[in-house]
Amino acid sequence: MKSSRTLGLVMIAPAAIMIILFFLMPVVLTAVFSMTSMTTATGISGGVYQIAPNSLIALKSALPDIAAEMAEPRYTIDEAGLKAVEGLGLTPGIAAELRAKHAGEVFTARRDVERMIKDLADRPSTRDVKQISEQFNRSVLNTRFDSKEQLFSALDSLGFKLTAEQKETVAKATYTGWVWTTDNISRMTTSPDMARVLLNTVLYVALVLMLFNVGYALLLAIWTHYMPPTPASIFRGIWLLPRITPVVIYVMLWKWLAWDTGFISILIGKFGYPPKNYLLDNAYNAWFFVVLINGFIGASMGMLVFSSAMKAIPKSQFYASEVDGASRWQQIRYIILPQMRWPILFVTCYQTLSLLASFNEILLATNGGPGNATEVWALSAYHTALRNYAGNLEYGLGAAMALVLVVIGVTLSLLYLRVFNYGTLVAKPLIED
Amino acid sequence: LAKDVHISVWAGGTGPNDVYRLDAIEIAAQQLQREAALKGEDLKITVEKKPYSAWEDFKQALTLAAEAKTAPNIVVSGHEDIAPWSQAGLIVPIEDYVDLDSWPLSDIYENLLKIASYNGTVYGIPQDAESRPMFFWKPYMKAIGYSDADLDALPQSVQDGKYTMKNLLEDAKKMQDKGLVQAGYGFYPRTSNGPDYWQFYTSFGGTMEEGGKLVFDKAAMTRTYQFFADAVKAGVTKKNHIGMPGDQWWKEVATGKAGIWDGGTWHYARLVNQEGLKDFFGNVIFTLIPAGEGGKANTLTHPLVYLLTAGHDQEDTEIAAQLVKIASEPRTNALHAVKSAHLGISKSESTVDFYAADRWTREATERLLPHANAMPNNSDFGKYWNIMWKNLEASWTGAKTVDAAVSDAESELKSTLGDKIVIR
Amino acid sequence: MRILLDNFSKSFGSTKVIENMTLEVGNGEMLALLGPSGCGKSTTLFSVCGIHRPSGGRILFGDRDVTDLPSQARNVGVVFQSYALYPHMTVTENIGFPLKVKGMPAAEIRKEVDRIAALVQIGNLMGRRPAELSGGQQQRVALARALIRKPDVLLLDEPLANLDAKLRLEMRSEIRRLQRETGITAILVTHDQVEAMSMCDRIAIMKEGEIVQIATPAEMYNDPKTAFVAGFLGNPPITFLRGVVDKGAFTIPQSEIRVPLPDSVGAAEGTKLMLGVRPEHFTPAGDITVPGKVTFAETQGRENLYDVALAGGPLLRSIQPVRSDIHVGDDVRWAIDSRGVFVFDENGRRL
Amino acid sequence: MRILLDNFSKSFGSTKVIENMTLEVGNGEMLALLGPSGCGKSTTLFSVCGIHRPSGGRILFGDRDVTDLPSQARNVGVVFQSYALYPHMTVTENIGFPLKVKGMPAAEIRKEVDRIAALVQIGNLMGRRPAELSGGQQQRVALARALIRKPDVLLLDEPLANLDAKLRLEMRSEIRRLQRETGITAILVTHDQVEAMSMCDRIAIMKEGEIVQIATPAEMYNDPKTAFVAGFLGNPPITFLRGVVDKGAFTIPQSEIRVPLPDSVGAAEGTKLMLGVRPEHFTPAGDITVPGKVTFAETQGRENLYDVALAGGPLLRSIQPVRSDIHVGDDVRWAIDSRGVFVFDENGRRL
Amino acid sequence: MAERSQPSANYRSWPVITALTIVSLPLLLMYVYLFLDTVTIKQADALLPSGLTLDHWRFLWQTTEGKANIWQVTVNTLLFAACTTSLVLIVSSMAGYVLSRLNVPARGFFLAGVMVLHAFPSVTLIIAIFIVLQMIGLYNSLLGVILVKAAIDLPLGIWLMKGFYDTVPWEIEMAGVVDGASRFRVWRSLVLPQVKPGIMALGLFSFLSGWGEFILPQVLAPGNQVQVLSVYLAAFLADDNNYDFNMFKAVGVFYLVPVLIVYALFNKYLMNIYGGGSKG
Ligand SMILES: Nc1ncnc2c1ncn2[C@@H]1O[C@H](COP(=O)(O)OP(=O)(O)OP(=O)(O)O)[C@@H](O)[C@H]1O
Ligand SMILES: Nc1ncnc2c1ncn2[C@@H]1O[C@H](COP(=O)(O)OP(=O)(O)OP(=O)(O)O)[C@@H](O)[C@H]1O
Ligand SMILES: [Mg+2]
Ligand SMILES: [Mg+2]
Repeated sequence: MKSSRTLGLVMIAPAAIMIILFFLMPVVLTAVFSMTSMTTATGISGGVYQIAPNSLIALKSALPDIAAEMAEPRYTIDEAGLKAVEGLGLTPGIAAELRAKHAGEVFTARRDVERMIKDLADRPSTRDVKQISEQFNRSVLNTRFDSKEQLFSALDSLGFKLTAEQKETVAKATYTGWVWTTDNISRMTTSPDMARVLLNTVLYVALVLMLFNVGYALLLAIWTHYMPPTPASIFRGIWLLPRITPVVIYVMLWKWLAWDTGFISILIGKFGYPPKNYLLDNAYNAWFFVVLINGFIGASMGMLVFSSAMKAIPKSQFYASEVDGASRWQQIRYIILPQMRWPILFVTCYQTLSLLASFNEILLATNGGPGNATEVWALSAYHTALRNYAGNLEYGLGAAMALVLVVIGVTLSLLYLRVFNYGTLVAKPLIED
Repeated sequence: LAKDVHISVWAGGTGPNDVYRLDAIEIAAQQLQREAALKGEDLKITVEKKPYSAWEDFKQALTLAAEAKTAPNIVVSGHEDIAPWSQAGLIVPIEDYVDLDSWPLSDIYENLLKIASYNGTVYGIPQDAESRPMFFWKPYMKAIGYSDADLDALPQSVQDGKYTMKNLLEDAKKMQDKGLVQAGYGFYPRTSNGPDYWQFYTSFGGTMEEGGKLVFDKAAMTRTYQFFADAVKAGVTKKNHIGMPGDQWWKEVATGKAGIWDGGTWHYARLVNQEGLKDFFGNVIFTLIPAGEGGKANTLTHPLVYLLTAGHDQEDTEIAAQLVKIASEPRTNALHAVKSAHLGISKSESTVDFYAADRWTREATERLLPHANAMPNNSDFGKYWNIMWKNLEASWTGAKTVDAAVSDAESELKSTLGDKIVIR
Repeated sequence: MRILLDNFSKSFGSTKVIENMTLEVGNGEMLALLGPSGCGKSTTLFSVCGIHRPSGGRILFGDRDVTDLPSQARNVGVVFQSYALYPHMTVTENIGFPLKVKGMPAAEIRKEVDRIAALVQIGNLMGRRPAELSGGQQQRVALARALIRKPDVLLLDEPLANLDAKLRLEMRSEIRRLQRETGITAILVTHDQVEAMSMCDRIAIMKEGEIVQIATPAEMYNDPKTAFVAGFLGNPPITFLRGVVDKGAFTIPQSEIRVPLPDSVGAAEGTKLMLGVRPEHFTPAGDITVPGKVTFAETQGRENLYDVALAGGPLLRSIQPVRSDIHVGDDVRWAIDSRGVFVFDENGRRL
Repeated sequence: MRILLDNFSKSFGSTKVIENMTLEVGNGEMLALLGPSGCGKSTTLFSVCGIHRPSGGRILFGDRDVTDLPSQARNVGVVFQSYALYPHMTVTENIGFPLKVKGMPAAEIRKEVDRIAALVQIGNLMGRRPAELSGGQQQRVALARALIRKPDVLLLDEPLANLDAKLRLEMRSEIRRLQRETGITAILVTHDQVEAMSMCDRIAIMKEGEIVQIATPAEMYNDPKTAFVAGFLGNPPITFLRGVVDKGAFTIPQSEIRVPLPDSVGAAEGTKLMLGVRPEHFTPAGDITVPGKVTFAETQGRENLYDVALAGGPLLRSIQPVRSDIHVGDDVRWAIDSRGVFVFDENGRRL
Repeated sequence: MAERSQPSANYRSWPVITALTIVSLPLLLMYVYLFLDTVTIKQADALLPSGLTLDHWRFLWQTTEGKANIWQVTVNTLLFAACTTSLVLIVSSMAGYVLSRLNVPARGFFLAGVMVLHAFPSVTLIIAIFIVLQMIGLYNSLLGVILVKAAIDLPLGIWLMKGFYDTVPWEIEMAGVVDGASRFRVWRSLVLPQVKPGIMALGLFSFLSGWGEFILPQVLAPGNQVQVLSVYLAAFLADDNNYDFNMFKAVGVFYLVPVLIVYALFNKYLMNIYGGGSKG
């Protein structure tokens, strides 16, 4: 008993580790992200506290006076600064000259103080100029503080007397990182575009699934079933091509077919029709091609499953029904189809999940266009979180959108396990050691 | 003591005409090595260059690389990325490393430097300037009744607000009606998302930002959306124009298949160098974007900037900053300006023979730059942009009515940006 | 209805399975096709029912040439080896299927099904599916389905192969009874000699696509034309001795065995021969005593089986009622019944 | 080596398969475990070889308690029903595998393999893979693999089930010969009575996890303890008549059949009984004449089989040497051999 | 399976062959032209080529500035696909065996878990995956994407392998145990060889899927040094400066040919993948 148990645990460990690392952790992280306001601008790893003109805009309405005061950049040539400059170990003349000529001066712009420093007799290098000017910086403007405490102590030392409440307001307004929020959910539920995308997704899954992954796949399987082996395997090979062709090329082939300069345009052009971008001509066309592009890939899996299921029907049943007088259609209707129930159910369940998560083909073919007409949920999540022209990657919202798919997927697959009577899939080991 | 420094530089939206964005850094490295040698330092700099042709891939790769602390030392990107990237701490202010008062930085146009700043801090050094004119195919304009003199005066009348968007659509229609161009080719705008579309918004009186806050001007946006919807309705622009293959667009524009189109100053380079439009000035006139209802003629400049990324060794970043600085020398920068037909970044650059002799850069600079706006540096601008574009596309293709598109945009902006955007 | 295979040939691609076979089955007759695996029995049957098309020759039902008729038009009933019931249909639906595809109204089908179900005695199982039936019940359903369309011809392809001994015994009589009752012409394909012998009017023994002998069971057992046929029938199987003709008798050189040959065997002196001795003809009761040593003995209940090695190596098998006095290693002097032996020439042709 | 199952029980989850079974197999003995499907034969075997762990009781090899020993440590050889040869290994590798896992040097393995291969006479097949072997050859490889580690115990789980009749006959003697030659203790699981009877020293008949009777084959055939055992052995099978005791004789009410009961059967007047009559004990030669009508007749080559329906319905089966004078429907007056009948009480217990 | 089946004589094959030929035409056309266009010259609006050329294949011997070198990319792709495949094979052949045959606690739970995991739209979890990779320092490395890709293929792999193991007769294992082999030994030298067709099928499946994978390397390994063909080709396509459709097609063919070869060699195993795994 013990030996097989230990062996089992050892042998399953690599799978468990990989799955935990690259599946479970990401799922958990996604769930976490979906509750945040994470974007490119907030960064992923967390933010800092930075009093900057931009953050002060928000603060202005709450604490107008304090905000105005904070907004004041100040470089003061004071004793503390001079001491610090002396400590830098530069040419001693610099500190001396500063003290002699400029003590007590106040500058509002960094460039001004630096110009002054550059005018010193011992002109420091640019790097030193920056270092020296920093010693006289007497404002918190644009300084990045890693924690609230550092921010408050800096503010304290500059003489800002803030109540605890005000401190919180300042901290909130100046934090650059992400915060916990449920906005993503409300944005998903209120956005009219999201509803549209959801509808697109349902349409996409339903159309591709019914027309191709099941319907056409069944047709292919039946057709090849009634063929001698050689043509059957040739046709199966042809219809497997879309699946084994790398998606980038596969989509390129469709573009070759459907673009303005593509085959259809040229062919029809011979009959005097102007060329047209059939792929993106209008929403209907785009849908037509999106369904076709995905359908041609999807059909092959169903075809294989159905073909092998048909092969598993004993030949004698076909013979028997022929002898019993059944026509081809009657054979399909009464013998084949009734026995395809499980394969059809299997393909339906499996492919629903695959389709829900798939967006590669759409991304490469229409990129959701025209006018977002073919944008599906997974693609939209990808666009939101990882890829858009403005470079505004909204990780939080994207994660929330991904989570929706996860929830749908898990629900469906639990249903699926039920339908397939999960219990029967785990047989008891027969060797009891 | 030999010192090996490895500097990597990535550039977005970079085609074969834009190689000097990267090469300039290499040239600068040569220069810096020599300077170091004179100072007795044995400095060896290797520059690793990576151009990205598409913005989407570039921004995705860069953002993730920066989060992973494996970003390149120098990045060439649009200035509008400064806001979010600096807030996230992905980039460091370049002014911490260079002396802006020294040559050649001191010579860079002040307004460009401003565009490269955020929070009062200069984050990047402008790499180029440009602007985005409206182009007209001269022969067709003549064919619909413009005389040579009319055409010579067109830029001015656009600038004065006499020739407006309305006229533009009418002319496009005329070209089609006369059979000069095919249906949908009268007005043949950019095929994909881009800053261009903001200049239509400003042309119709829209404001992007005010006092540090984003602004969504419903009326102006409605007019903007409506303009494209009208163009589609009138048949002068194709409904499925967006998303069409870029190469095809270029070819058609270069060969006079289109009547009027908008583009960037750098289009000149591509049209002439790659697409074979030999007699550019004989065939094309360019103007500001004409005024729309409620606005005035304008153009948008979208300078790319050299940025320094965070998370590197301090010394390396300093060297990277030096390289950026050297690359901004007028002669070096002019290589890029001329090759890619971008505009120069500094006053002295226009005195470089090589640059000044170029008719295109000269004319474009004079005619366009004075009227150029720029997109705001605001960390939330990206969200605004995505929403604006999504709904423009929807109303353009007829997926939504113009009103619905505007109100969808409004409600999404509200729920996304809250009080960070002023809606009016 | 008479079935005539006239010069029938069948090949699959380049594999010739059957060449120029002629076979006639009389009206109401039940014929067994018997032969080793792969000899072409199923192929013949499938050609008769139209699943395979002959590559040459004709197939006639009565006087009608059905060679190019599809199965659907031939009106044959077939019981397949595995019964080929439709697993997703109930017994009723299975049996009614041939009528359903004809488009007969449901009520009539139901009546017909009930009638035929009563005939095969499965009236109480009508709602079940094949998986819920025992082998024997399945077989009866298959039979009912084959019979319901009142076929001209009934074809049975090893219908009992999957049954255990007891059930097989019962089924044999059942099929025969039904075939007799309906007066149908039938062909039974089997590889089980007992089945063929016990059920059919005549047996055709096939070998490599050819019919070797066709005769009644008794004739076949008692008068095999070849050593192959003789070896094929009989359980335990016949044993063969090899020898030569020596003065009108079969002898094995260097041994004392001499079996006088009947006059009908006109074999020249010195001809090489094979002598077939069935186990029941090598017992203590025979007339030609042959000494040997028992090398194997086993009880089969009411009978014992012995292998006896003769001097010089050849082996004879003997079956006898149970006795407990003989053990492996014993020397015995049992005798061949000279009237029961078959004489074959070197190539197995009966003399 | 003696095998002792001492009070052995086995259940799977809540299914009790075997309860408190005690079984001893003597050193060098070959015991057949015979019983209907699902009665627990394989379970018993798998427990002996250690694949299943007993839920209760002990298993002893000789005097060593092996109950908790894993298979690997038990030194048993098993021939599985499907032989379970390793399909990816050659014959040599298959046979050598048990030695290889022991870490024996290759040269030695080779020698051992050659020796054992010669024993089972497959020396010429050593380079082939199982798929290239006939059933009989496979079986010999399986046997060789089981024997090579010189096991204390040889277990055979329906080793002949997949073979055709002719091959089966050959294999039976082969296995027995080898078992005798190696002097190993063996258990043969089978559902084929002929196999059990012909090969083994003793037979244990199981029913629903219990051993019903254990005896030598002849004893078992001639002296079955229950109707179940009697019905299980014998081909064609025994037939039973149901009746009552009437004046010291077995009678079927409303019929003239009267079979006097031996004195040993002390059954009270009126007790319900079953009378078992084997087919060979209902022939023209018996002593108690019983009239009836032939309902089924079939030739099995050298013998004929008849079903005779007696007045009132009950059926007797008869087997006789071939004769051609009796046909279905004939009235016959054959007789039961009263010395050959078995008397059972209502519940099937032999009286 | 071995039985070479012929359709019965009662239905004609030509109607189905004709029908299928017609619907297969678009697909055939696309692929025929894919190959044709890479070696021919064709006028923009012509349907048939007018001459032969190898010019479209120039990417093989010249590297565009800033683009990765095609051979380096090919090696990367090969490495990526091969490593993913090996990893998937090794890990899932072990885990599948445990789930099919060994007595481990929570076996049923793990199996159901694997099934549910399959439903996860892993590509949409990519940001989180990125974070994990970054945490373990494997962002923008081939190893990182290999691990992720393998992990994503694992549920299917485990499920399939379990299905294949389920079809191995217990007797073989029992025989092994009785012959004195440890359970590990039994797995390694007796059971594993039995599921070779399954391993081949899964291997082929994994290899094809790895070879074609796009999003994962695109997001997780965009660097030139670690670029794979899909990303290379996509970037090629996205770049409208060097627009040469026939060259894309040549790159495409270059990319496709290994797949076709692998497919041609091993396709008979692919039919197994559904036979062994997806019971139901
Ligand atoms: N579709 C086919 N294609 C090619 N060869 C075939 C085909 N069907 C049968 N054969 C070959 O024809 C021969 C006869 O086959 P058939 O099925 O008629 O044998 P059989 O006598 O029924 O044997 P069995 O007793 O094993 O069923 C065999 O050698 C077989 O391999
Ligand atoms: N692993 C198991 N789990 C549950 N029940 C089992 C298991 N193995 C066997 N059984 C049950 O135990 C009983 C005996 O099974 P066993 O295999 O020993 O029968 P058998 O006598 O060998 O039958 P057969 O002749 O059909 O092989 C059967 O009812 C079977 O269903
Ligand atoms: Mg057959
Ligand atoms: Mg068993």
